[in-house]
Amino acid sequence: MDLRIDVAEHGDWSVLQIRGEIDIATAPRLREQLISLVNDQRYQLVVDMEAVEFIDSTGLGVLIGALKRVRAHDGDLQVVLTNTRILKVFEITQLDTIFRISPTLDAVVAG
Amino acid sequence: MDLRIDVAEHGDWSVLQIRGEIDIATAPRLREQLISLVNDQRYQLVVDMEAVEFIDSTGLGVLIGALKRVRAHDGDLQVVLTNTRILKVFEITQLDTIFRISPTLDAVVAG
Amino acid sequence: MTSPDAGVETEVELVELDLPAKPEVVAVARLVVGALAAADPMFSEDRAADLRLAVSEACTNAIQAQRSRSNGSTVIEPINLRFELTPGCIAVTVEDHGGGFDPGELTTHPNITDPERLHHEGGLGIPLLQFLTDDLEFKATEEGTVVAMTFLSRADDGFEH
Amino acid sequence: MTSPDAGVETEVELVELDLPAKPEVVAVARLVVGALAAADPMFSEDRAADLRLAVSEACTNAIQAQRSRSNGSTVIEPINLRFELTPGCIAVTVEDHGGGFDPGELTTHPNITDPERLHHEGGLGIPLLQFLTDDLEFKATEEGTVVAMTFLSRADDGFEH
Ligand SMILES: Nc1ncnc2c1ncn2[C@@H]1O[C@H](COP(=O)(O)OP(=O)(O)O)[C@@H](O)[C@H]1O
Ligand SMILES: Nc1ncnc2c1ncn2[C@@H]1O[C@H](COP(=O)(O)OP(=O)(O)O)[C@@H](O)[C@H]1O
Repeated sequence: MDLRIDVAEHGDWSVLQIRGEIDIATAPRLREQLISLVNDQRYQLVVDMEAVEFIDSTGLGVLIGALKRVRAHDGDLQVVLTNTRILKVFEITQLDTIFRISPTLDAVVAG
Repeated sequence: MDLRIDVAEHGDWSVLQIRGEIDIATAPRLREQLISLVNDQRYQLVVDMEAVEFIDSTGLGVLIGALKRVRAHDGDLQVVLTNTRILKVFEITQLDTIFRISPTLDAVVAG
Repeated sequence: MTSPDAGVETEVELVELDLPAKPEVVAVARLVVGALAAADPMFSEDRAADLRLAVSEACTNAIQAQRSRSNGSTVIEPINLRFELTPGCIAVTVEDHGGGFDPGELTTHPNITDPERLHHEGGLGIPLLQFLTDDLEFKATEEGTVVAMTFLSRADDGFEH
Repeated sequence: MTSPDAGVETEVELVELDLPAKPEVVAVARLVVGALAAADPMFSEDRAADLRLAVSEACTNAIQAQRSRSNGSTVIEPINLRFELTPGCIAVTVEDHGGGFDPGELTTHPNITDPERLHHEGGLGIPLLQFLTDDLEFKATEEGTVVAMTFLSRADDGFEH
């Protein structure tokens, strides 16, 4: 039932490491965190989902909203993810076509 | 909901390594396993509970029954256990006074 | 959910769960359906994950409907979940008193690859339900909606229907 | 179970769970009460483990009573669990239709250190319930028993009362 979010800077990128479950109960905290980064003019975001155990459409909606916000500033939001069960949720919803998903943080930072 | 039981021989001792939860659903399997060892004339038993995640009075009852059986043949049943939550169940029921509980299998085998 | 000494219980097993319409309980609903699926050896862990996701979506919609409807009122009615268990099949209903909706009249969002789609954070739940279930029905009640979902255990990972 | 935007819900939160009287469902009951306790930040993980254990004991007794009573019959009634949640306090009732018993007339087993005690595998459940709960009541109903248990979140590990 817990969601933990840690933010770190990697070069130009702000990396959100997320642990736990993203659903209607916890998504508001993720949304606030993402909005506050955009308000701090951080427009290059990486959401590291390697430690995410569950996400549903409420969580996906938060990611879509954040992508819209950073794109408005010519930024980007990329996802680090290898867990096949979570990847499947991106695939069913075809969000794997609008988010760039990488297997490691290094792969994102290296471009 | 799973219970896994592995049996190995360590010198004079038959060691049951138990993984999972011991309750009314799974205790019958543990009881059968213990009875079958006694039927095979294995009267020196160690129940390794390091990987047990839950036990309630149904599980404790099975251990009491097995202790009775091996004692009838001058045998013994000892427990390997360090998990404080499981230890607490032995303490509340005072079963820590009738079972010898050791922190490691080596401590049991060494006597 | 089969026990070696059963035999008498050939009928459907029924589990019912009433939860307050609060975001925090969706995790409880997921846990329950996950445990029920895990108890049926015909359901794989991947298929159990499908059930957790679908139940999460249905409960989220039920809670949102109920909370938005009861705006201002002090009493929020519970949501009711029913699980009917037969080997290889789990039927779940999620009932709310949230006023109902017409599933035929849903806003169609732009295609996912259309940049316009980014303006809509919602609308992913029902498509997910359609994908994850073997049968999906929305039934209007006097007070709200019953979402009836049927899940078959599938050998495959759910991508092939 | 408190949500930032709650406020309207000052009354008790109620969760209800009906389960078939089968050994396999006790794990589901444990999961639910564990999740409910985990959702109240006042309950420690150790105290949540107390609730899981107590609910397991109460459900085991309910299922045993119901199954032994329904011997031969084809329909086994469900058992009903209710959880009343207020911050720092969880009240749980487990109701069965197992015919009831007189808690004042329980067999007293020999003391645990008495070698005779080994002849009895049972009788540990109710003492555990007494230890783990802050209040425990057995209420006879027409058909069976309601076990009402109250759990307070405690700072300590439960050994000090
Ligand atoms: N149980 C329900 N009660 C009332 N309206 C519902 C219910 N379920 C779905 N809806 C309506 O259908 C719409 C689409 O649902 P969904 O695809 O899950 O996306 P989202 O909930 O993110 O909007 C919702 O916005 C809501 O208007
Ligand atoms: N819900 C119940 N319905 C009928 N009898 C019960 C119930 N709960 C407890 N009992 C009776 O009380 C006895 C003692 O219970 P308990 O201390 O849990 O030990 P055990 O269940 O191992 O015998 C049981 O054997 C049973 O006869």
